[in-house]
Amino acid sequence: MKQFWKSMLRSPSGVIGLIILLLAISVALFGPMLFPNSPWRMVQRPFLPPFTLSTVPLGTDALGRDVFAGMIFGARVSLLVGLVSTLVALIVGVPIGAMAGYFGGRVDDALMRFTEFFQTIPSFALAIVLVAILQPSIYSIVTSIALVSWPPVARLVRGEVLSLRTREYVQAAVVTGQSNTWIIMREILPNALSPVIVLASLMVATAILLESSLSFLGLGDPNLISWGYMVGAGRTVIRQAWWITVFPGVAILISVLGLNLIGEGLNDALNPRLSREGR
Amino acid sequence: QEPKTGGVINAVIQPEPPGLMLAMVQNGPTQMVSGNIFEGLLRYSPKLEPQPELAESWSVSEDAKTYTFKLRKGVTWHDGKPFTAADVLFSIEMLKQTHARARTNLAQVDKVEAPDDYTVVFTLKQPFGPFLGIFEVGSMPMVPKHLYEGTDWKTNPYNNAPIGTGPFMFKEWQKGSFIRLVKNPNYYEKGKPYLDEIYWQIIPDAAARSVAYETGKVDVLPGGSVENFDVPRLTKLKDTCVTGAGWEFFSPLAWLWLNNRQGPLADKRVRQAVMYAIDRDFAKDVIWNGLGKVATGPSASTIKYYTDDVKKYPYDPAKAKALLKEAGYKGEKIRLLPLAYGETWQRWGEAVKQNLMDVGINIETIATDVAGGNQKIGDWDYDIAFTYLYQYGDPALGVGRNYISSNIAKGQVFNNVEGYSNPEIDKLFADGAVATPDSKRKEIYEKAQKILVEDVPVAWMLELQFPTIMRCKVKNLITTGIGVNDGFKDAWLDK
Amino acid sequence: MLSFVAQRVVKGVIVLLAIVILNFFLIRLAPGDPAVVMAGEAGASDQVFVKQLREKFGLDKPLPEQLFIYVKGVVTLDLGFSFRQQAPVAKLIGERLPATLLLTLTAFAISLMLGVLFGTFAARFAGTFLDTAITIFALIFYAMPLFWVALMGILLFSVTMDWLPSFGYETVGANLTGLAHAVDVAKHLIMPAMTLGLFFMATYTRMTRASMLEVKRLDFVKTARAKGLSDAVIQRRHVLRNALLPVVTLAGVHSGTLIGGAVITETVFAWPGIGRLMYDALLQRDYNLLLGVFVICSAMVLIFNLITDLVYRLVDPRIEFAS
Amino acid sequence: MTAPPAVSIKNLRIALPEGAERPFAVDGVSLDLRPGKIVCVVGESGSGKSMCAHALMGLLPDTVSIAAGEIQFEGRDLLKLDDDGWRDLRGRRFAMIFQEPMTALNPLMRIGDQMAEMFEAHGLLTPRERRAKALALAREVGLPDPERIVRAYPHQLSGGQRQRAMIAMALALEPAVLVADEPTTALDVTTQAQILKLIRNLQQSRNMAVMFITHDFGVVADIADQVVVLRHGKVVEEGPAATVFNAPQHDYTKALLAAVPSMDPPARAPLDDRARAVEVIGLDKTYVTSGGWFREDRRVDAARAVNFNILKGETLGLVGESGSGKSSVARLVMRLIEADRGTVWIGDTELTSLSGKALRAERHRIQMIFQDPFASLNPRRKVGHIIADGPIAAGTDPKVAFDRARDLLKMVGLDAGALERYPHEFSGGQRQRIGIARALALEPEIIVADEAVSALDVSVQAQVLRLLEDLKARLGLSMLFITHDLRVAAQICDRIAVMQRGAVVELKPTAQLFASPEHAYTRELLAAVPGRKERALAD
Ligand SMILES: Nc1ncnc2c1ncn2[C@@H]1O[C@H](COP(=O)(O)OP(=O)(O)OP(=O)(O)O)[C@@H](O)[C@H]1O
Ligand SMILES: Nc1ncnc2c1ncn2[C@@H]1O[C@H](COP(=O)(O)OP(=O)(O)OP(=O)(O)O)[C@@H](O)[C@H]1O
Ligand SMILES: [Mg+2]
Ligand SMILES: [Mg+2]
Repeated sequence: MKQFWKSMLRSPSGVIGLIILLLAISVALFGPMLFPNSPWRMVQRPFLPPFTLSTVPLGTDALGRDVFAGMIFGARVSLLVGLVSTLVALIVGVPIGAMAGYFGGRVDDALMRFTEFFQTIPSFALAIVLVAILQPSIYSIVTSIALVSWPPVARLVRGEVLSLRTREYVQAAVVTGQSNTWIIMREILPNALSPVIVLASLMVATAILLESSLSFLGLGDPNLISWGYMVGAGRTVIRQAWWITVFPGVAILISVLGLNLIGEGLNDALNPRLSREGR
Repeated sequence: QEPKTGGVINAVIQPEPPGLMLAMVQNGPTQMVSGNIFEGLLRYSPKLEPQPELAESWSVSEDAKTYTFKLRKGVTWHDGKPFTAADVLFSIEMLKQTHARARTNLAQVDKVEAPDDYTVVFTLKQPFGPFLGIFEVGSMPMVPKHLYEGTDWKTNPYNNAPIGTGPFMFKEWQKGSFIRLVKNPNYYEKGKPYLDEIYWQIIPDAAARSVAYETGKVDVLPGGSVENFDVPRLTKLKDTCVTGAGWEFFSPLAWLWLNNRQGPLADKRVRQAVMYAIDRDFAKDVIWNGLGKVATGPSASTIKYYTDDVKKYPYDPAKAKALLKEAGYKGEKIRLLPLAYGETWQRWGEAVKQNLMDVGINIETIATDVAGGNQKIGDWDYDIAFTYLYQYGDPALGVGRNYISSNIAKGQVFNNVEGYSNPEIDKLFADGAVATPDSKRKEIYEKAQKILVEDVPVAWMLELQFPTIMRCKVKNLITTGIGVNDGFKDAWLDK
Repeated sequence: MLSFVAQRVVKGVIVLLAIVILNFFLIRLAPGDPAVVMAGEAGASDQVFVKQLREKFGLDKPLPEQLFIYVKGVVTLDLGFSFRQQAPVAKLIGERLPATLLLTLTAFAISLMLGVLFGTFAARFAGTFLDTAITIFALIFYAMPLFWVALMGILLFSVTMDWLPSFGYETVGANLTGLAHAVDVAKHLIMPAMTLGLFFMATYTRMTRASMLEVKRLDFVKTARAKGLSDAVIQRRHVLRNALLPVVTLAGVHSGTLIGGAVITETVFAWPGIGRLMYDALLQRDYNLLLGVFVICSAMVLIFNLITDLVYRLVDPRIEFAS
Repeated sequence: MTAPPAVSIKNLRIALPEGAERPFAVDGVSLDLRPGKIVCVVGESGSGKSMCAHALMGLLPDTVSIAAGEIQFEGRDLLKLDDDGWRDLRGRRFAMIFQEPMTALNPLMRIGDQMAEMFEAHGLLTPRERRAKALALAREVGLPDPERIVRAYPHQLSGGQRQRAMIAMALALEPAVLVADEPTTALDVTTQAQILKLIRNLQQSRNMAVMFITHDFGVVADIADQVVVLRHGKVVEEGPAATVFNAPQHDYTKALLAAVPSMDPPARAPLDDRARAVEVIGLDKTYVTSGGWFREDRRVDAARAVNFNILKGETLGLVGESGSGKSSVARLVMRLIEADRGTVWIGDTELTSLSGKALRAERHRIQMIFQDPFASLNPRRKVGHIIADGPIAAGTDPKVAFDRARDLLKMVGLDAGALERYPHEFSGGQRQRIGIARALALEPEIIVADEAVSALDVSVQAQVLRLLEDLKARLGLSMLFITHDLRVAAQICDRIAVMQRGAVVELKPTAQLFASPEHAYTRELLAAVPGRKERALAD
């Protein structure tokens, strides 16, 4: 573990990514305490450009609400939606994919046909239907996004496992009588991790944006502000007030960039061929 | 200026109509396109005075129970068959089954007869004040009898290629792209229409619609096609003309359903507090970009018998708080249902929520899409809900329906959804519809407005205005109270 | 091989039917009633009218009966009748299919080609400025909402420079034929296809890069170098090919969603495709139409999953499928 | 020795990353390769032979760097070469046969294509000619059924076949300098002889300079012009083959030579009364690989009615031609692949009838040492885990398991630091020993050893063999010992089975087999054992 952190901290991308993520998370956690004003309150004249008033540094939106406050409060929901739904998608997708790929045959068949159930409906549509059924709330949104995001994970993992399970070191583990779970967890998955990390770090962005599409349709959690919501809400006034979409958009971009950098760092740190490289 | 003949106009249609057979599909875009293919017996001036269309002239009997229409001669359907009184009779029969509003409108009609090919006589059960207001093309389009009689209307092939008597003929419809209408060369008004073709472009995204206008790809943006926030910018473009006219007949009025049945809102004082709490001028100025008008009561100011001599509800949070206190409101949760019709409505929902929270009303916004919202409203499963409805020119047609108790029924999304029940109002609207003469009606409706405004069964917000944006070279587009819906008949292009 | 395909097709049909049934209930679970939606649009919502509509669409029948009728239809390849548009679902979908396929396939090709290309470059120059630039470039198009990118494209290329049309599938009313028509369509296609393609590109870029970096360290790459192969060939033939598996998986997943996947792009560019059709059907609870689109999408996904599995064997001969 | 050296390595010093066994893989190594001469590099496993070879090709791992020295070739210092310069040399002028062919071959490319690439890399020939050439090469290195085998993927070949594919590639362009890193470890003696002849011929006709790394003193005796002995990264002795053999100077060299096993089987007590440990009855296995839509399937009979048994405490040798099915039989016995027919008994358990949990529960009784050590080690797991995982899975306390892993590593001659390292940080022979340690960790009743000592220098080999003998004696361990090294077989096996094309053609007690081989193939094998003449000389 110590070694892992050491190599993680040695990769510049990993460090930058970690810093970004930590920043974002601390904003999400502590920001609302520092800015107790509700982001929904109309505080100034609408469409106030950024950097004109120090009380609303990033300007106001179409209703005169503080964009900066929105950014601070939005971090919480966006990161929550992005990270949690990705995490859930991984928790569901990785084992299913791994089992399908490892056991093959009937198990594969059953699991993959099951996956296809979720895969076949266009994910956006499925998310809408699910949110509509479950009633919009932050929980149902996270659930729905996770439910539509796991099939690609499962298929990806399965593909990798299909290829890895024939490797000789897996056979060597079989020979020593290790359990299937152990083999999957220790012998196969670590070697399949790199694409999963990439996919996961991208999925966070998808989730954040899916949430924004949902709120665009009126299916977001209307009582919570999020970056995605802000981007969507500013969409119609892009040409009058670029700042309403651009600031939250950049926040999303930077978070996603941070996560991807962490992914890179993680991949490097987990790759034994790199970890000892003297830089 | 002398009209010039020829030219093609590109207009925007949004959303894509589900069908063009006006007798069977009545949603907004259908009316907008098909209003130029089909015709009604009458049209209405911006002041909502009846004007001849397929009916050349009309007369009303002394007892106000018999209406005689003289039809125009020499009118033919697009397929060349003549239009006669038989078509009118058939249309009325058909519409009674397929057109909900027509059915209600015609409820007072005892019988319809055609003494000859060019005369139609309506006999009413009792005098019906607004009767002359129900003949506009959207409310009562004429259907070709020879193509529909004895067929299964639902699957009639002409539904997809409608045949009317109007100035334009249906030519082609590429789903998802455009609808193309061409000039009717045999139109009965000589010289009309002036235009050769109309393309209705289907562009689902509002921002893309304004770009299409900016880049010169379309010439006409009918009301509601672009986001309000874009209107000022587009208006400033060169060679651009804007008009708010053409919505007089519909007079869309926005309000909040307040569920009168249960919870704090059952208390009149709480409902009044809601009225005081909401900054409607803000909504008008910021959300609707200064377009429209703050509503004073159940009637839009363009509707007959409108009066503003009613109780006023200016933005007054203090008063709202006082009323709430008086009513003993203790912070019970109130569910607010915004309208999922796009950004403007969402913003409005947010602003109203903030207004109400500011006076201490504990609002929880419920998110749904349109269908889900309709379901909730229909099931009376809400506390406050946004809506906007057309008024159709006469309080008997578009206003009363929302307040009379006989219209309370589960499963519908408008009429009396709020559950307001007041025998006095029921009686006033019942009388108003059949009263004669006009002055009597005026008296009744003014009284009704006063009572309603005091009771606040719903919270009236704004008289909406949907400006039509077009190039200045498009002339005479809006000449009637129903606007673009039948506007291309007179329009011409100044090249 | 043949028997593997045959078995999968049979299973696919069964899965498809199951999916149809599942979807049938799923979309009916969502609150909202098509009759009420339509009544609302028509500006009239009296009970009689709503009841009429229900009867007309068979919505008054008990659910199992509706299901039975629907499934019976699907089995005979009849996708039913759209409530709202009053036309056979198959026809409605058929009208939109070419445009959708044109857009999504082009976008798919763009994303895959650019993605793999950029990914290869990023991997080859990992840690350099180029790598960072590619990463940021890819992520901008990925993490920025599609409509934003699309609108910026329109503002730049249609409004400011006036190079490309901003909406539609072809110039309406131009009545072009032959080559001129093809050029016209291509012009309309560029922006939507690029927007969509650049969006999907990020996944491939990142995946290719990570995967290649992984493979790059394996011993056989050393063998390839010992042969004196040029760097480009090593990257392409040895590293890339071995790194391709996850890319293939994702391409399979994406290609399966080609039909239904482009709602936002189709909306912003007024592209007359199925994504939009589905979206409207969804909002209007046009059950049959929605189910129809879902059925087609499902079939696509199943087909592409099968193809992916077949491609797996080509890409990695070590993979075996018990058939 | 008058010809100027083609390549001359001077004072080479290669630094290993931190955490490695020692700071420098090689330290101050100098050696000359002359045209038309073969330099054999021998020495302890892990002494830095492969490092030298890789340095010569400019292909050291990223984590390893050259600290000092130079490599002169045609008046240039290769260490100062840029990428393009190297690219031009590699393949055409310098070619290398890598030590571990499984991982050195691209798993997704057909063998033939990988061979043809050699020409392509240097823009030679048309694609069609390249293919023809690849086929010819496959034939030349003695690959069976060349037409089919060029279309096969690496994982479908036997260890020796892969090795031959590597050799064919390296020889394809008839380079000026050939670096062969233990090129014949997986080859049976007859094939080996054929390959050695091939290299010899080329070396003579093309005046090729060869650096030949090997542990097999028989081979050294047969082909070396010059011998270099390495130990701990330093050259301890160097000289003409005959001198080194006949008058070794350094103690280490002497020890090495003394450790070369003899061809005479020692006398062994008969084991008849022992219980049966393994019984294999009528094993059949045919590999069918789909040839695609249009081509015929490739079918290989890897086992045909194979019968044998192993008694408790007995070692059964399995020798035979490369590709004859030895590894396949091993896998069948291990139930890593399913037999088409036949049964395998372990003691009183019918292994072939078990599955799932029941099978897993029996696994610890029979362990395997894989032919390809590198491929059989998980690249992402530390050696400590690799060894301890089995016992831990079987319920041993992790701490105990790790302690035992440490002991085992010591027993096979690796220090405890190895626990914390990853497989790629070891030399070929070291990895092989890790594989052995892993198999022993579970204290099995039976070990299936597939070329288990082929990558070990004779002294370490002797140490490992002693260890196995000891376990045999103490715990009644039985072994199925697959080897191509008949000297080793002579020393360790109680009985030997000879395989050819999937069938066991002869099975006899060792002494008997060596004394009176019956089958023609057996006789051929025995005759081909390298180094016989030199050996006589040395004795
Ligand atoms: N997975 C496979 N698919 C197809 N053919 C295979 C496969 N594995 C091995 N073979 C073929 O089966 C034959 C026997 O292979 P095996 O590995 O058992 O040989 P071997 O006796 O161990 O040879 P060596 O001494 O070279 O290791 C070879 O001809 C080989 O090409
Ligand atoms: N990537 C690496 N990181 C750290 N140490 C390494 C690495 N590769 C090799 N070593 C170490 O370098 C030393 C020399 O290794 P090399 O492969 O040259 O040995 P060798 O003489 O070829 O042995 P063998 O005969 O076993 O193949 C060994 O001690 C080995 O553990
Ligand atoms: Mg070595
Ligand atoms: Mg073998």
